Parts: sequence; structure tokens; C-alpha cells
Amino acid sequence: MSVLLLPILLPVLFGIVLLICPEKWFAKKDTGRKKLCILAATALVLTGLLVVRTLFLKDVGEYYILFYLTRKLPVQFHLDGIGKIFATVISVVWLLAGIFSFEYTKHEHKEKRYYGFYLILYGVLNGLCFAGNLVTFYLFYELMTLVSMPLVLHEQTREALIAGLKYLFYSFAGAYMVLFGLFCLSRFCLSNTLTFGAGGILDPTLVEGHETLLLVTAFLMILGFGVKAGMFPMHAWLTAAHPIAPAPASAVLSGVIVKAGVLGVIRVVYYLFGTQFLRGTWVQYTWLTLALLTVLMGSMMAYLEKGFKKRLAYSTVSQVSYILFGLALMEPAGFTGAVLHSVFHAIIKCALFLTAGAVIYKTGKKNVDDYRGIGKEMPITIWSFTFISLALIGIPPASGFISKWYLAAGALESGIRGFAYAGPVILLISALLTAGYLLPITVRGFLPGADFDYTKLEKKEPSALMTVPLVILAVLAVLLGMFPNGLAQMISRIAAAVM
Amino acid sequence: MNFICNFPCFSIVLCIFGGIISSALKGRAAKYLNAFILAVVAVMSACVLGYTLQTGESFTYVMGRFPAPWGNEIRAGVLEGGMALFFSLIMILSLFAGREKLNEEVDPEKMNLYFIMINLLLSSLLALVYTNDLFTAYVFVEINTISACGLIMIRQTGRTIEAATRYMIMSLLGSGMLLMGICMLYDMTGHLLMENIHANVQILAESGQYHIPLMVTIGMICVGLAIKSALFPFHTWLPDAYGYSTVSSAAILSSLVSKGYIFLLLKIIYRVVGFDVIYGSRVTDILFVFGLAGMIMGSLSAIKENDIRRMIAFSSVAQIGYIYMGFGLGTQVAVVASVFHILSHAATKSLLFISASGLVDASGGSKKFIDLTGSGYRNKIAGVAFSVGALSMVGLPLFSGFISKLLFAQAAVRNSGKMLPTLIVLAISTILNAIYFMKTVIRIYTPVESEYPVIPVKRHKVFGLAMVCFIALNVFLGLCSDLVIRLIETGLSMFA
Amino acid sequence: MGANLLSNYGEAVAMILFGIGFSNLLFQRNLIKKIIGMNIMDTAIYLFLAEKGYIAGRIAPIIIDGDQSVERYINPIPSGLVLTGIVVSVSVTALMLSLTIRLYQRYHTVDLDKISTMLQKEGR
Amino acid sequence: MNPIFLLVVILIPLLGGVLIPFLPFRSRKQFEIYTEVVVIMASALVFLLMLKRPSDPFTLIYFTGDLTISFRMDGLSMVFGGMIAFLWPFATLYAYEYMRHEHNPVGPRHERSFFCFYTMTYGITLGIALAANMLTMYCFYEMLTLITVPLIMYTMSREAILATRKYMYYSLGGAGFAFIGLIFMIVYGNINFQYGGTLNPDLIGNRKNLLLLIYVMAFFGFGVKAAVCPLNSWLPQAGVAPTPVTALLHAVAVVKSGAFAILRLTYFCFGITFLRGTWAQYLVMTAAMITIVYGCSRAVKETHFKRRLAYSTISNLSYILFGATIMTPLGLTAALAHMLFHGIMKITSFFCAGAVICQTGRTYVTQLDGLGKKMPRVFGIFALSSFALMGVPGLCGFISKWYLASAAFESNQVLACFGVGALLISAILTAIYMLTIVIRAFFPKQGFDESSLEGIHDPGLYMLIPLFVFSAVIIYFGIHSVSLLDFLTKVGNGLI
Repeated sequence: MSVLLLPILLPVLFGIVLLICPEKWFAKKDTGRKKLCILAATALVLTGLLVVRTLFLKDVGEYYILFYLTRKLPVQFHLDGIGKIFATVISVVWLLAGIFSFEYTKHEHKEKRYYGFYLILYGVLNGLCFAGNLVTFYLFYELMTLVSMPLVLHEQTREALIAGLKYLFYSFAGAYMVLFGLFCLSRFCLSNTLTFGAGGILDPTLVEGHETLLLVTAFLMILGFGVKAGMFPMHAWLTAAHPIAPAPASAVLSGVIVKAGVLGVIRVVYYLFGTQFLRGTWVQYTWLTLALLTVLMGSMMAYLEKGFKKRLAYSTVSQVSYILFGLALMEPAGFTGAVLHSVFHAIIKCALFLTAGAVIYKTGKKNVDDYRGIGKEMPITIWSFTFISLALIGIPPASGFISKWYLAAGALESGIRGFAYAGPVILLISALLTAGYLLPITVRGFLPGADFDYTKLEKKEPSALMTVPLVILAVLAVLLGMFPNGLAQMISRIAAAVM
Repeated sequence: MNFICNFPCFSIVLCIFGGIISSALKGRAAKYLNAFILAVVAVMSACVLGYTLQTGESFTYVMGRFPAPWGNEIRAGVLEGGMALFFSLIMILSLFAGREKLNEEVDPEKMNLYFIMINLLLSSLLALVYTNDLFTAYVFVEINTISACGLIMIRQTGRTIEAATRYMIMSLLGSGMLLMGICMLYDMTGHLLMENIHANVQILAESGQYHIPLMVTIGMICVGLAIKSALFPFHTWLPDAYGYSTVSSAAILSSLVSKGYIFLLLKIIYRVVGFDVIYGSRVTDILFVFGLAGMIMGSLSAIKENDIRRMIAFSSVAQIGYIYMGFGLGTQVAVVASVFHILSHAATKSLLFISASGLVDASGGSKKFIDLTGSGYRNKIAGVAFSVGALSMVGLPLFSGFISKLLFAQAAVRNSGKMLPTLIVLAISTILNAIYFMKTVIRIYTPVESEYPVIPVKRHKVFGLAMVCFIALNVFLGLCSDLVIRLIETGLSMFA
Repeated sequence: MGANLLSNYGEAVAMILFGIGFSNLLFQRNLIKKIIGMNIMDTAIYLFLAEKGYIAGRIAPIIIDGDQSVERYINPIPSGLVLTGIVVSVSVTALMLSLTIRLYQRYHTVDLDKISTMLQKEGR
Repeated sequence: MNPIFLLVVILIPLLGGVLIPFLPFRSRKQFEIYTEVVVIMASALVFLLMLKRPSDPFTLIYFTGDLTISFRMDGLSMVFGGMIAFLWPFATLYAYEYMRHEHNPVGPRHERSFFCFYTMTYGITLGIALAANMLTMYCFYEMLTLITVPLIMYTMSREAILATRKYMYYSLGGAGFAFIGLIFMIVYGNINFQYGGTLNPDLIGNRKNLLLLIYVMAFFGFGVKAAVCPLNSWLPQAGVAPTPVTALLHAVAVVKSGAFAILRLTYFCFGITFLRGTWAQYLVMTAAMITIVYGCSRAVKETHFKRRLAYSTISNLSYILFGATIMTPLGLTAALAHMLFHGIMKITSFFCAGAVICQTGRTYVTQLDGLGKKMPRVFGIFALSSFALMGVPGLCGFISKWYLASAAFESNQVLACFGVGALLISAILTAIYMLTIVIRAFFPKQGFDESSLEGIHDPGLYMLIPLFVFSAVIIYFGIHSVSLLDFLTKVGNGLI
């Protein structure tokens, strides 16, 4: 029990402490900040260790029931492969982004609040990974929305507030679609505690005669979680909310929070409804269509977008829909690809945003066109950026390649008329677009062109607190691509279990 | 022949002589004489009530030595006794409450005239209640009219005289029709005593001859009495008559005079024409429709009214509509409801008029709403009394109004044909009542910023006492309705 | 029907008179005319009663040389009613007239509607 | 316990309240202590009664026939009465501090009279809760309307008076239609509440549609107090009343008694077996759903703090009605659950609004920027209550939503599933209109000057204690509602 509860409660506790303890503790010019950072860092590291510890436990069969909401609704936790994977990725990203932000938030206001919510959010996300049934998942999902909101509107400028509200209302709209499913499913499941069970827990006898209702429900739930995952048509909040947040925050938002949506979809499709109920229904086709649409649209928008962070946000939209596409295929390979991609994308996108953060932090330039010769100014940053972009585009041997390979394979295996071929093609196109909107930055960064005067360049390399996380992430992005087997096998085992 | 059997006759005669004597007396003396007479009458009626209750059957009293079918008879049952008692009580209370006010409004040397009128009015009411002879009824109807006219015009202002004139004209129309009807009945049956007419009418109804004349007669009588008791389309005289006469007059007129006619109509329905015959004819549907119309129109014009007394007057148009609606429903239950409403309305309406006058005095004699603002604080007892009356009118539980509403509605539901219209109109008129009465209540309890020039309310004790009695009566009718209703039922059973 | 009418022409006339009087009392705006209408109405009723009470070929119900046989006299009750009615109507007429006089003294007209409008102007 | 206590528990606050203006209090303290003691005594007695329930009813008055004023304590009464009894002492405590700041037009005694009526309302509401038959409930229902009138127009401002009038007309009018229902129950069944309905099948015959029509009438009649569309415009307007009134009466006592009456009407008079699957059910259910969405959308548009909450009350009340109109035992359970939980949540948020008003005098949402820093406790609790209203799991709002939805799905009616949709739409709207406030309070726009908020701080203990207690309750029932819900399920199945 404690194994699962500690990683949830510990950061939440730290965060609350941070929030309620009076300002003046950290008022002093630099020692105050130091105290704050140290506190946050310890929390992050401790929790990280706790999470990593769960990796070495074998999947626990039984469910830890915390308490009962109603007689039928326990709040319960359990540990399974998916949970482990996501938890680990989250911890890594969180730790690194945290370290990055120690430097970054120097010129931010209300740091105490920032770190407080940052930590609480971390705990909530762990809860999301370890949730044992839909209700628990939903509980943490709502909490996540509420807690991440302060990070979005941290700047408290007008557009920040608006973006925050937009984020909030989109997410709640999605959440309530999920809630509808929650209400509805509780009637049609084997054990109406809505406990996740690999391969679905629908009770065929009860389902008899209510297929339409259930399909509608399934669609609503997918759409609902799709909101967080920025799936078309509910993606508008993402491109508004992610760029506006402080860079580290947007890094975790874009890298991890969206994955919460993905996790939700996985839980719903593979652990509640079960693929055999959904496969071949209009739900699957609509879902595939939406996913592909989003992939294409996202990357195109990113290609057209000039603002750096905004471009990254659009790329998130498209990339996450790769994952959704993979999940929608309902094929082992597709599943594997999807999960792999969500891992890689988490790392990659986090790194990209951190880069953006670093650049903005140092130069203050937000627009891509101003990045000529920036590579000369901050070489380490831009080099890591380059590697990461390669990974995202999917140039072998970097990580993106692996996941996309699986995805394409899955699409071909699935043999769904139309999508089997349309899928890979679209993936390819969007990969090219990805290259189109990422590489120019590097190219212009290092090769500003003949008419560029190198005289007014000066070293702007940020401090180790910023570069180290970047480099680590870059290395990870590449290494995971070179040695993906362990992870891939683990995931395919899960895939076999759920299908 | 028990001695009590003489009481009805005694009370009538007593009142008449009281009237005659007080013509020779000074104002105060007349007042005391009148009070005494009222008290005696009340006691007598109480005795009659008790006696009939005890024996369990009604008795007839032959005037002179001529037996039926020639003689003139008086008949008393539970209902008659009860009515007589109730009327005299209301009259005592109204006069008691309005006494001081009277001294202001009526000049002293005319005071005794006022009490002549009162006595005659009472006598005629008693006669209407007790008599068993149609033509006597007619005569006393006229006496009633005349004395009521006197009560209206006692203040001698232009308004009152005009009102009196209008009143006279309308009621003369009514009594003309009534007289015609009586004569035709006499023509068809050859009798004037109620039982005999009843018997013959039954025969006629069974044999089916003289059908049309019979219907015409019934119609004439009903409409005539309806006019005299201000049923909706014939109510034009009412607001002025009630609105401008002295407070006691208004209270008495609104609560008693019209009720006397209604009671006569009741007797005619039951004891002359016969329940089945009258409801066999569709005449009562006219009453029903007019009643419903009255319930709505009366309230509407009350809402438009800007003068508290006239507003209350209009509301009694609506209430009379209720009563006729009950008659029109044409079931035993409905009639019981109507009779009960006669009582409750009498109690409530006089309460309202008198308390309103109290409020008006506390507001410098102006009857406009705008001036009444906050008068509830200046004359507390009147404010409370008015609120009670208003709530009872709106039909709030624990007050008499609620019970009659309840009875009406139950009766309506039992009569499937007229159910929905009745219920809808009941609900609507409840809302309308609420609108204008509650508006007034809020108004009188709204504090005024500019401190009002409060007139010292001198007649507080008497007034307050009367008010308390009225409230008590109202609540009694509201709570112990079961008793009252059983009385009414037994009385009606004695009728048939 | 026609025969009926002829045989009961008295009642017919009474009814017509009643109608006339009634409508006068109702529709005349002049108070005096109203009063006249009222009297016509009452008279019609007396006529009706008398007609009812009269039996052809008999004498008024006043006992002459001790002959008390019913066949000789007409029905006395309607006559009694008529007398009573006359009394009532006289008193009512008197009252109405007095009211009219008072109104005339105040407003110098006997038109009821005019009087009402004046009162409206007075606003009391 | 002896049934007489059922009467006693109603009389304690009634008499205690009536005495307040007459007792000679030397200091405000004494007066506060006195009132609090009265209220707490009553509440304690209620809880005692709930523990040791008198099995047989207590009859106070016999009206005509079998109509009685009588009290009984069954499951439903326990739920409603228990809620009232729990909330009232805290609300009174809160009112002490609030009323100090409230503008008082008349004088110190005016405040006394406020508490007098406030306490009496408690008794009346208990009367509604403990009523054993429809007549009793109707009586207390009407009284509730009147007794709350002085509370609403406490400030005596023009708009207050207008609001009061509107409230009164709406309620009395609604009662007029409910009255029709009452009559029909008298005639076609009996009025004593009994789970499963008391209609007499052989009386119904071919009148089924008529009775359904009457049910709809009565539903909307009572629905006026429960603010069902389209009869709800009085509720936001009545927000001019002092916050203790708006919070306790217009979020809990009054409006809930409307909902309570509808529950009684549906489950205990007409009976779900008679109503289920008829057009009447679909009609009322649709009305409830429309109201749910309507209220929320109006709340989003509204910028006046209390009025916004009032609109949200409107929609939440219709959650209860929706549960009621599902017409299954589970539906009743859900309705009761939401009745309790919404009571707590809404009174909490209203109290927060009141605290803001009396600390800062700000009444519009747009004026709340940055107050979260100055009044952290109040706004923290407000945030909590808004999360609860949105239905975040782990807070009590979620539980009742869950039950409503599962009841809807159990009932196998398509319309009910759409109802769930309506619930969720209103949930998102709730998120919008509540969280905008929270965000404003905690995250003011950049460059917002704190200096304008100098000297603003959290209110005193009188206000904070209730807030803390309520928020504790919200959380407690959010995470541990099993035992309570078991009880409610028993009630819903008519086992208690």
C-alpha cells in the first residue's frame, strides 16, 4: 500500500507545505531562493526514488482499496506495466524540468506558488498512473486539471488568464464526457466497481441490447480524454495554453499532461471496453479519422507557425495524435508503437520546450525568424536541440524512428480498408513536415548565411542548471532509440495481455 | 308548545317596537336601547338554536289563530336560529367597534334615526330568516331595502345620497321581479305558505303542466334576489354604497344585508320550489356563470382600485360570487359550502371594513393607499386585524376563508361537469386576492421615512376589544369548522 | 294560444305594463321618470293580482246581510296583497322622491349620470 | 418517545421566536444567547426524535371530516428535518455577525424582529418536515410563505419590497394550484402520506388523464417554491434579502421544502406506480431538465455574486426534481442525497458570499479581484464548495450526482439518459461560473494594485466556525458516505 501511496502523498505534502508557509520565509534575496529550490529538489528526488523503486516490484495482482465513495465505488490503486512506464517517464521529465526551472524562474514572480503546484501536480500524476479503477482515475484527472491551471496562468497577464480559463473549460468539458461514461459503464460491467481489467470488463449479458448506448459512451469517453490529448476538434486550448506558461511548465504540460489523456484512452479502450467490443465499429473508424486529421493538421499548422513555443505546441498536437492513431488501430504492434511513442515524445517534447525556454531566457527572442546564428551563441543548447529534432522526425537510429516503425507496422497489420495504407502515408508526410518545421532552426542557427555579421555575437550559453537537463534528455532520446528492446518487449507483453 | 317557540316572533316584534320607540328618544338613549335589544335578540336566538338542537326538529309558529293555509306562519330550525344568532352578534360587534366613529360622522340629533334604521334592519333580517310566508318575506325585503338605504345616506354627503339612490333603484328592480315571481307562484299554486307551495310545485313538476311559467317564475325570483344581493353584473351600486357610508353601516351592509337576501333565496330553493325542481331547471347555471364571472371581475376591479374601502367593497363582490357559485354547483355539499361561506365572509368582511377604518383614521383620514403607508405601525391592533382578515380572504389555513375554499373545492370536484372551470377560477381568484390584499398588507407595514403626523387614536380600547372578538370569531370558524358544518347540515336537513 | 291570450287579456296587459315599468326604471336617466317607471311596474303587479283574485259574477268580499257562503264573494287574499303592496310602494316612492329632492338641491339636476360625473369632479 | 414531542419540537422555535420582541434583553449578548439556546434546544430535540422515533402520529386539530392537522416522523421527515436541524444553529450563529453589518432602516428592535421571524421560520419548516398528511403540509407551506416575507423585505428598500411582492404572488399562486391537488387527493384517495401512493384505484376509473393533469398542476404549484422553469424568476430577485436569509432560506429551507413537497406528492400521494411512464412524468421530467440547463446558463451570464449563486440554486434544485421524476426508489434516494448535499454546499458558498459582502461591501463578481489573498480562509472554503458543486470526486457533490445518474440509467428510460446529459452540461457550466470567481479572487490580473484592498481581512469566528464545520462536512461525506447512503436507500425504498 505505502509503496503506491507514498509517491502520491509525499510531493503533495511538500507542495501544500510550500503553499501555506508564509512568503517571508523565502523573502531573502538569494538564500531564500536557495532554500526554496533545495526543498523542491529534495521532494523531487525523493519521490523519483520512490517511483523508481516501484519499477523493481512485480505487477501486484490485488488492488489496494483506500476507501469507499459509495458502497459500489472504491478509491483503489494498483500497479501494472503501463502505470510503471508512465510513472517512470513522468518522474524523469519532472526531475529534469524541475532542475531546469531552478534557473529559469529566477525572473519569475511568485516562485513559491509555482513550485508548490509543480510538486502537487507531480503527486497527482503519480496517482493517475497507479489508479486502480476508473473512479480513482477520474478523481486524479480532475485534480490534475485544477492543479495544473495555476501553472498555465502563472504569468497572470490577460492572455495568460484567458488561456488558463480556456484550458480549464476545455478540460472540464472533456472530463464530463468521461463522467458520462463513468455513470453509464457502472451499470454494464462485471464487477460494477469499474476496476481496470486487462482486455475489458464489460458484462456481455448486461450489454445485450444496449450496444448503441455503449458505443456512444465509448466515443464520448475517447473524445473526452482526447481533449487532454489535444485531439481534433478539441485541440484549440492546447496551442493557447502551452506556449503561455513558463517554459519548464509548458515543457511538462506538453510532455506529460497530454499523456494523461493518452493514458486515459488506453485505460478506457483496453482495460474497460476491451478491443473486441470496439474493433470494427464506427467508433474505431471515426477515431482513426480524427487522429489522422489531427496529425496532418497539427504538423501543417506547426509548419506555418512562426512563434517558437507555439510551433512546438502545434507539433505536440500532431505527435500525440500519432499515439492516438496507434491506439485506435487496436493491434499489438500499434499499441506498442503508441506507448513507445508516448514515452519518447514525452522526453523529446520536454527537451524541445526546455530549449525554447533557454533561448527565450537568454536572448528573449520568441520568433523563429530571429534565430539566425543562434547556434553560435549557445552551441550546447542548439546541438542538443538538433539531436532531439532528429529524434522527433524519426531519423534512425534516434528514438522516434522505432516508435513510428511500430506504428506503421501496426497500421499495415490491422488491414482496415483505407486506413491500413492511408495511415503510414500520412505519418510519412507529417514526418517530412516535422523536419520542415524543426531543422530550419538548426540550419539557420549554425549557418546564418553570408550576409550575417558575426561581430555582434556573444556567448549566451546558459548555466549548467539549464544545459545539463537538456543534454541528459537529448542523450536519452538518442539512446532509447538505439537500445529499445527492453522497453519494447515489456510493452508488447502488456499488449499481448490486453488483446 | 314550549315558551321558547315564541321567541322568534318576540324578537322581530321587539326590534320593530325598538325602532318606533327610539324615534322618540335622544341619540344616546336610542343607542343604549338598541344595544339592549340586540343583546336580548342574541339571547333569544341562542335559546331558539339550543331548543331546536335539543328537540332535533324545527317548529312552526302560527301568527294569530288562523292555521295554514290561510294564516301567517313563522318557522324556526337550527339554521334559522343559528343565522339569527350570528347576525345579531355581527351587528353588535360592528356597532360596538364603530361607535366612536359614528359620533364623529353622524350629527347628534340624527343619531336616533340611525338607530331606528338599525332596529328596522335587524327586524327585517330576522323576519327574512324566520318567516314561512312568501309575501311577508317580500314586505320585509322592502323594509330591509329602505332601512339599508337609510344606513347608507345617514352621512348626508352627496356621495352617500347618490349611492343610496343607485342602491334603491337596483334593489327596486330586484324586488319588483321578486314580487312578480311571488305573484306568479301564487297564481299557479294558490298559496303563500312555503310548505303548501312546495307541495303544489311538486305536483306541477311531476304532472309537467305549467312548465314554462314555472321556469320563468324561478328565474325571476333568483335573478331578483341576485340583483338585491349584488351578484356580479348587478353590483354597480355596491362600491359606492359600502365605500362612503359610515364604517358600521359598511360593515353591517356588506356582512348582513346581502346575506339576508341570499338566505331567503336558500329558503326558496329548499322549501318553496324544492331542490330537485330548481336544479332540474337550468336556472341555477345562470347563477353559476355569473358567480364565476363575479369571482374574477370583482377581484380585478379590486386590484385596479386605489381606495381601500372601495377595494374591500369590490372584494365582497367577488365573495358573493363564491356563494352563488356554490348555489350554482347544485349539490348538497356545495350549498353547505355556500352557507359556511356566508358566515365566514360576514365575519371577515366586517372585520376588514372596521380595521380599514382604523387604519384610515391613523393616516389622517385619507383612504388612498399612498397615505396608508406604515399605518400598521401607527395603529397596531387595526393592522393585525386587517392582516388576519386579508389572510382569511386569501384563504390561508387556520382562518375561516380556507375552510370555505376547501369545501367549495371539494364540492366542485364531486360535480364532474363543472369541476374544471370551478377549480381553475378558484385558483385564479386566489391569486388575485393574494395580489391585492397582500399588496395592502405590505403597504401598511412599510415604514415611512418622513415621520407621519399621527392622529392620537383615542378609541383604542373599544376598538381593540371588538377587533379581538372579530379575530377570535374568524379563527373559531377556521378551527372548529367541523361543529359549524354539522350545524349547517342538520339545519338544511330540517329544511327539506 | 291566441284564445288563451284573449281569455286572459288582463294578465297579458299586466305583463306588458310590467315590462314597460321595468325598462323605464332601468333605462331612464331622469330620476323622476325612473320613479314613474317603478310605479307603473308595481301597478302592473296589482293589476295582475286583482285579475287573479276576481271571479266573474261575484261581489267584493264584504259580508252583506249575514250570507257567509263562499260562492258569493271573490277571493279576498289577492285584494289583501294588493293593499299591502300599495302601502309598500307608496313608502318606497316617498323615499325615492325625498332622495331626488336632496340630490336636486345639491346638484340642480335630476339626471343621475350627470350627478355622478359631478361627483367625480368633486373627487370625494 | 411520546408523539406529543412532535408538536413540542415545532412549538419551541415558534414560541421562542414570538417571545423575542417582548423579552427585556439588557444586552445584545443575552439576546444572542437566548436565541441560540432556543434553536439548539429544538435541534437537539429533533435529533433525539430521530434516534427514538415515535411510531404513531400526533393529531392536533380535526378539520371537517377526516381532515386533520397531524404530525408523524417517517424517513423523509428525518432526512429533511435532520438537515434543517443541523444547519439552523450555525446559520443563526452566522446571522449574529452578519446582521451587525446589515443596514437597518427602522431601529434596534427591527433586528430583534428579524431574529424573531428567523427563528419562527425554523418551527414552520420543521412543521413541513413532520407533516403527516398533505393538508398539514399545505398549511405549513402557506405559513412558510408568509413568515418569510418580513425577512425578505428586511432592508425595506424599494427593490426589496418589489421582490417580496413577487415572491408572495408567486408562492401563493403556486399554492393555489397545489391546493387543487390537495382537493383531489381528498376526493380520490386519502391525504395521509403513505409510501407508494394513496390513490384509490376503483375511484379513478376512466379519470386517469384528469388525475395526471392535476398531478402536473400540483407539481408546478409546489414547483414555484422549488423554482422550476418557468416559475423561478422570484428566486434571484429575492436575493436582496440579508445573506443569512438567502443562504438558509433560499438555498435550503424554503426552496427545499418546495422540492420536499414534490417528493411527497410524487411518492407518497399519487404514487410512482400510477405515474411512471405516463405523459405527466415525461412532461415534468422535461421541465426539470430544462430548468437544470436554464439556471446554469443564466448563472454564467449573471455578474451579481449572490444572484449568480441563486441561479445555480435554481438549477441544482432541479437536480432534485429530476431525481424525483425518475420515479424509482433509487431516484428518490438520489433526490434525497442531492437535497442534503446541495443544502450543505450551497449554504457554504452563500455564506462565503455573505462574508465578502459584509467585510468589503462588494456584491459584484467583477469586484472580487485579488480578494483571495486578503480573505484566504473564506475563499479557500468557497473554492472547496465550488469544486463540490462541480462534482469533483472526493467531495459530496459527486456522490449525489453519481446516484442521480445511476438512477437515471437504472430506469431504462431514454429521456432519463438525456437527463444525465443535462446534468453534465450544467456541470461544465457550473465549473465556468464558479471557477471564474475563484480564479479572479486568487489570480488577479498582472499590475493589479493590492493597495485598494487595504484593511480587508477574514471575518470573525461567528462566521468562520460555520464555514469550517460545513466544509468539514462536505469533505467527510465526500469520502465516507456509505452509511448515510444506506440509510437514504432504505428511505427511498420506503423501509423507514
